[in-house]
Amino acid sequence: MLAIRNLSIAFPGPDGPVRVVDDVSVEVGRGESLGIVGESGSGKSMLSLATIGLLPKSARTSGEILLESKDIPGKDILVRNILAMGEHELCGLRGRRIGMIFQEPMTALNPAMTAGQQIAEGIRLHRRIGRAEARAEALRLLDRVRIPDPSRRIDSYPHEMSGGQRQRVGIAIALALKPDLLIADEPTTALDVTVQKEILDILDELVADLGLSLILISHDLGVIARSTDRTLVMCRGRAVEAGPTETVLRHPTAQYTRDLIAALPRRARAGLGDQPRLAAGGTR
Amino acid sequence: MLRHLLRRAAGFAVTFLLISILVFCMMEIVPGDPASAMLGTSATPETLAALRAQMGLDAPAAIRYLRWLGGLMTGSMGLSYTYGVPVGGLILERLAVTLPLTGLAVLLAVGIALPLGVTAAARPGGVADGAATLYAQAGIAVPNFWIGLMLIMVVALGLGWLPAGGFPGWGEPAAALRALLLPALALAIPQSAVLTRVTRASVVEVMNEDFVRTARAKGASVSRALWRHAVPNALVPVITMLGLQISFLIGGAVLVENVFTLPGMGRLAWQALAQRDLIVIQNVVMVFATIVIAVNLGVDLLYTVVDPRLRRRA
Amino acid sequence: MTALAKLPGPVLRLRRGWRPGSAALLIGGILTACLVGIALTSLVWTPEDPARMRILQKLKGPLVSGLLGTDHLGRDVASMLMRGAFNSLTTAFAAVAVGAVLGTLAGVAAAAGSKFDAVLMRICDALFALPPILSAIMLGALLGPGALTAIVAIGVFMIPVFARVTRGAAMQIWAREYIMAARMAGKGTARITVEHVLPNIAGQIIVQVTIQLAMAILTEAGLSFLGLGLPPPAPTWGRMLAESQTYLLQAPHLALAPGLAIAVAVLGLNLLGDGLAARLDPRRRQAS
Amino acid sequence: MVLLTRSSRRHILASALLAALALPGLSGGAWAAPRTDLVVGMPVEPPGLDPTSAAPTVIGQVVWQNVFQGLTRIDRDGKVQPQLAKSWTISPDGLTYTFALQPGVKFHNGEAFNAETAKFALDAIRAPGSVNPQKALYAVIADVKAPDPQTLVLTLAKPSGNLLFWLGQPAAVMVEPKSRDGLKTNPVGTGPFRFASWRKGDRVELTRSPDYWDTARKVHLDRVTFRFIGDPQAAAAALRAGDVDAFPLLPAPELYAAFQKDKAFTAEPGLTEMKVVAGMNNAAKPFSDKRVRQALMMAVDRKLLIEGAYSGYGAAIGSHYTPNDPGYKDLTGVYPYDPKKAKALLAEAGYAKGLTFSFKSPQMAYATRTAEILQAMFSEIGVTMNIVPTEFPAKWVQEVMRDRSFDMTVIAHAEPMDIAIYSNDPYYFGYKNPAFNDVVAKAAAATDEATRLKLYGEAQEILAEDVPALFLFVLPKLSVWRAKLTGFWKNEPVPSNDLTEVRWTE
Repeated sequence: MLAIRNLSIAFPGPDGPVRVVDDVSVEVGRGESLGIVGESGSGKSMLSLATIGLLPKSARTSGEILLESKDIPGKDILVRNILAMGEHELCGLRGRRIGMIFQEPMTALNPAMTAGQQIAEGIRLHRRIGRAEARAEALRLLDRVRIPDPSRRIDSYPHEMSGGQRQRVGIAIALALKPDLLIADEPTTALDVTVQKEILDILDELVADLGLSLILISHDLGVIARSTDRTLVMCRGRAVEAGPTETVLRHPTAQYTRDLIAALPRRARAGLGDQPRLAAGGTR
Repeated sequence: MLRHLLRRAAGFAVTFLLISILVFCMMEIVPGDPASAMLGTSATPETLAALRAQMGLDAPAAIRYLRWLGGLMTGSMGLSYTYGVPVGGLILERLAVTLPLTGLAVLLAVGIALPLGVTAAARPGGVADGAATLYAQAGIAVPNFWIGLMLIMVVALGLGWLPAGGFPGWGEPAAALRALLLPALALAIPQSAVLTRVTRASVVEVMNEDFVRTARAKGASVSRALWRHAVPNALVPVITMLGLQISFLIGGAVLVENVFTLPGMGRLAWQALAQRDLIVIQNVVMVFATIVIAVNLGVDLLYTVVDPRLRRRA
Repeated sequence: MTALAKLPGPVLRLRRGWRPGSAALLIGGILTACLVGIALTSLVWTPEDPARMRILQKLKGPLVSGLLGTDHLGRDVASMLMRGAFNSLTTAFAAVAVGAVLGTLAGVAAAAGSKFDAVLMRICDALFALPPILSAIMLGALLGPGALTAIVAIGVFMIPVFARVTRGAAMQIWAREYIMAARMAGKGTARITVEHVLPNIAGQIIVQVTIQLAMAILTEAGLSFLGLGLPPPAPTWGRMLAESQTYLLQAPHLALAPGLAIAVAVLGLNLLGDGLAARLDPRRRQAS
Repeated sequence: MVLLTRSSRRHILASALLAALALPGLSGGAWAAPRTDLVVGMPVEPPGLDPTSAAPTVIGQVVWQNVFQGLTRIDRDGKVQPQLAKSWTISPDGLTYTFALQPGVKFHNGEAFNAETAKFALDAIRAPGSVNPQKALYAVIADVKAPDPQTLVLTLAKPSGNLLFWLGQPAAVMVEPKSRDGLKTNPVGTGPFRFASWRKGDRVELTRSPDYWDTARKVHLDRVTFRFIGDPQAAAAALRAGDVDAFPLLPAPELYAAFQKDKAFTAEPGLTEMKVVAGMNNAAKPFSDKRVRQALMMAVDRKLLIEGAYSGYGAAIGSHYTPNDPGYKDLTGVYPYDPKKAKALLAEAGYAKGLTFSFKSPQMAYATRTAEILQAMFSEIGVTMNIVPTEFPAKWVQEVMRDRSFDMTVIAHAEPMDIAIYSNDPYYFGYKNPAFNDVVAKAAAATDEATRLKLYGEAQEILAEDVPALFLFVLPKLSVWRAKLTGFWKNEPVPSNDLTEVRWTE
C-alpha cells in the first residue's frame, strides 16, 4: 500500500543542514496498522508530514515514498512517488487517499467554523455534491465516531466541545472521503486516560470495518502495543528496529528499544507482557 | 445579556458626560471672547456688551452649561453665534461630507491593506512581503496633507481626471463622489500602510496555527487554507486597528479638508474656533465623541461576528 | 483589547538565519543613531546659522546655494533640517515621555485594581473620544502656541493609547500562574506590579514608544501646518513642510527635504521598534 | 510632459511638476453668446452676510454693491458717488445734510425703499443696543428726519468732512425692518444681485435681480458664485482647472508670478487699503523713547522686507496712508535703511548693550513672515525680538487691543483713510500727541477737499517723523481673472468685489 524507501529529511541550520530523518525505510500493507514509536524529536512527526507532502518549504528530502494507486480491477497497480508530486496532485491525494489526525485537538480545528462545516468542507473539496448532502454525510460521520447527540454537535463551535469530542471531529474529518491510509500523529497524547481508550477503540473499529491501513505515531508503548500490527522504533531520526509489535516489545533486539521499555513504570511494563490482543483488534 | 448592555450604556453615559464637562471647561478658559472676535478692532465697549447679551454670554457659566446640556437631551443644540442658525443643521450639512469621506477612506484603506497584507504573509521574506513592508514604512512616514497635495498636482491638475478640490453637494451624486475620491485616497494611504503591517503580522501568526495544517491535510490548496481558514481568524487585531483609525480619521481630516477645500466637520470646527463660536465647537466635539463611541461599539460587535469564541461574552 | 498589544511589525530574516528581527534592529538602530547624531551636532555646528536670512538668495535650488538650497526667506535648508531634527526629536521624545509615563501608570493601575479600572478607563475613553488635531488646536489657543503646548498636545493624546496597551498586556500577566505564586508569597499589588508585571510588558511598551515617537513627529508636522508648533525662529520639520506648500511648483526641494527627513526618521524609529519587538517578545522568538 | 485632454468647460494645462505653460482656451462656447455665469474664488469665508453687524472685511467683499447698497457709494478710484441718494445739499455750517433719494427703488423682498427705511437703517446703527462694528464713525450724526418719502435730513453734532465717505462704507448699507434680523444668513438689499443660497464652508450663490432700479449701469451676469478656497495651492489649482474664473485676492504672492506669465489670465497687481504696520506700545519703556522707535525704523529695509514677506508685491509706506488714497505723500525717505545710524541712535538712547522685547504675531502669512524678517533685521543691530504667536482675532484683539499687554505687534489696518486712529484715546498704540490730534480734528471738520488733503498731508508728516508705529508696506491686491473677463477693480479703495460692471468679452 505505502512504501517509504531510504527517506532522509534535512533542514538548513546555522552551521550546515540538520538531518531530522536519516535513511528510513518502512512499508505498510493494505489493512495493516503500523506503529511508529520514539522519543519526541526522533523525527516521527516529520516522517508523517513527508508522507502527506506537508513538510515546511525549507525542508530538503531524498529517497522515495511510494503509494499504490487505487486498485481498480483490471488496471495494473501504479506506483507513484509522493515526494516528486506537484502541489496540485498532492491536493488531490490529501484527504482522498491519505487522511491525517493531529495531536492537539485544542488547536487542530478552525475556531471560527462549526464542526459540520469543517467536515463537509473536506468532502466538497474532492466530490461535487451539494451543501445539504455534504451536511448529511457529516452527520453520518459524526455518528460513526460516536459523538453524543451529533445533530446538535454538528452546529457547535470547537470551543464549545471537550477535547475528546474535538478529536472525534478530527477523526471524522480524516475519514470523510474513506482514504486508503490513515495517519494518526499522537492522537491520544493530549487526552486524559479514559478518553484515550474511547478514541483508540474508535480507531480500531474503523480500521477493522473499513479495512484502512493505519500509521499510528506515539511515544506511548501502551498505545502501540494495543493497536498496531507492526512497529517501527525511531531514535534521533534513524530507524533502530522494525517488526511485528509483539516481537519488538517482548524480544527487542535493539538496545534502544530495551531502554524504552525499561523506562516504563513497573506496573505498565508488567501489563505489556501478558496483555492479550484486544478482541476488537480483529484478525489479520 | 441585558445587564451587560445596561452596564455598557451606563459606561457611555459617564464618558459622554465627562467629555461634555471637559469641552465646556476648555471653552470657558480659552482666551479671547467671542464678541470681540466678531466685532473686530474698532468696536466700542457698549457694542461688545450688547453682542454678549445677544449671544446669552452674560449668564453665569453653570447656567449656560445646564442650558446646553438640556438642549442636547432634547435634541436642540442652540444657535451658532456667527451664523445665527441652529447648530444642528450646520453639523448635519458637514456630516454629509465627513461621514462619506471617512467611509470611502476606510473602504480604500481596507481594499489596499487586506490583499497586500495577506499576500505578503503568504510568503514571508518573498517579493510581495518586501513590497508590502516598504509600502507600509513609506505610507506611515508621509503626512496625509502632503499626499493630498501630490494627488492634486499630479492627478487633478496634471491628468485632469478628477476635480482639484471643492464639493458640488449631493445634488449631483456622481460629481460629489468624484470630488471625494482624491481626499479619501489621501486619507486612506497612511491608514492602509498601518493596516497592512497589522494584517501581515496577524496573518503570519495565524498561519503557524495547527488548524491551517489540518485544512491543508484535507486537500485544501495553499490559497484556500490562507483565505478560508487563516484570514478569518486573523481579523481581530485588524478590526481593533481599524476602530482606532476611524476615530483618528474623523478627527484628523482637518488638514485634508483644508487642502481639498471640503466643507467637512474638521473645517467647521477649525473656523468655529477661529471665530470663537463656542456653541458650535462644543457640539462638534460632542458629535465627534458620539461617532467615536459608536465606532467602538461597532468594533466590539464585529469581534463577535468574526470570532465565535467572543460570542459568549457579548 | 489584548489584540491591540500584539502590533509586531514585519520580521526581516536574512538567509543565514540571524536571530529574529535583528536586521530590522540593525537598520533601525543605524538610522536612529544618525538622526540623533545629526540632531546633537546641530547644536554645535551647522553649515550656516539656520536663522540667518539672505532674502536676495531666496528659493535657490540644492547645491546652487548651500547643500540643499535656500527657503523663501533665504535661510539655508540644510542647517534648518539639522536644527529641525533636534527640535522635532526633543518635542517628540518629551511628548512620548508624557504619554508613556502617565499612560503606563494608568494602564497598570487599571489592570491592578478594579475600582481604578472603571474610572481610569472612562477618563481614557473621554480623552480618546476627543478628536486629536482639534483638541490640539484648543490646547494651542489655551496655552498659546509654543514648545510646551506642542509637547502637551501631542503627549496627552498618547496617554489613552499607552493606557490601553499596558492595561491589555498587564491583564494578561495578572492571569498567569506565577502571579498567583507571588501573591501566595504575600507580595502586595504594588510590588507584584513592579517586580512581575512591568518587566514582562516592557517589550510591548518599548514597541509602542518607538511607534508613538514616529507618530509624534508626524503630529508635530500637522500642528506646525496649523501654526501651532514651536514658535519661530526655531526651525522644525513640520513648519518647513507647511511653509513649503505654496512653493511646490517653483521650489519642490523645499517640500522634499523635510518630507524625506520625516520619512527616514519615522522609518528608522519604526524599524527599531520592530527589531526590539522581535528581540524582546518571548513568544515571537519561537514563532519565527 | 504636456497632456491635453478635452473637457468641455475646463482648460486642462501643463503637467504639475513643470512651470504652467498656458495654451489658449479651447472652450466650445467661444463663438456663441458670451457666458453670463461667473465663479469668483475667495480665500476666506465670511462669518455672516450682514456687514452692519460684524467687522470682517470679507463680508463686504461678497455682499457690498452686489446685494447691499448705501446712500452713497465709493467708486473704483475711491471717490464718493451718488447711489440710493440721487443728490444732496450741505448747509454752509456743514451741520445739515439734505439728501434727495432715488424714487421707485424696491428691496429684494419687495419692500419699498424710502426716507422712512433710510431713517430706520441709520437709527439702527446709532441705537444704544446696536452691534454695528463702526458705530463710532456714525456717532457724529445727532438726528435723522424723514420729512417726505423722497427726502432725508441729517443734522450733525459737529462738522465732518468724511461723512459722505463713511455713508458709502459697507457698515452703512441700507436695510429694511422686516428682513433686519435674518440678514446674517439671508441678506436682503437693493443691489443688482439677489441672495440665492449659501452652503457653509463651500459657496455663496447670487442671482440677477430682475427689477434692479439702476438701469443706467447695465448688469451683464445672471448668476454669480463665490467659492471659498483657503488653501493657496488649491486656489491656484482651481483657477488652472477652470473651476474658478477669478480670484480677486490670491492669497499666496509666490504663486502670482506664474499667472502673470500665463496668457489665459489677466494678472496686474493693484493695491489694497491694508496698511501693514508694526505697532509699538508707546505708553511703556522702551518704546516711550522716540529715539528707540526711530532707530528701529532705520533698521528696517522695507524693499527687502516686501521681497521676503510678499515676494516683492505691495508698496513701501512711510506713514499711515496708502498711495491710492487722495493726498498721499511718499515719506519712506524720512528714516531710510541705515543700520549703523540705527545702532548709534540706540546707544545714544542708552541701549548700547542691546535691547530685548516680545513681539505678538498673528498667524496670517504676511504677519509671521514680517515678524521673522524684522527679527533678523533687528538682530543685526543687537536687538533681540522674541516672537509670541498670538491667534487672531480672538486672542490678539483681547491681549493687544483690550489689555494692551504687548511690546510690539504687527497687523494690517484695513479701514480706508483711517489715519485718525492715532488720535484715538484709548488705543493700542498708547500714542498721545495733541498737535497731531488737532490737525486731524481740523481735517475732519474741513468741508472743502483741498484744505482737508493739505491737513492730512501734515498729519502724515507728523506720524512719519514721530514713528508711533513702524510703517512698513501696503498689501497688494493680487487679482487674477480669465483673460476674457473685464470690469474688475484693479485697486481696492474699499474692501469689496463690485461685480456690477463685470462681464465676459466673448
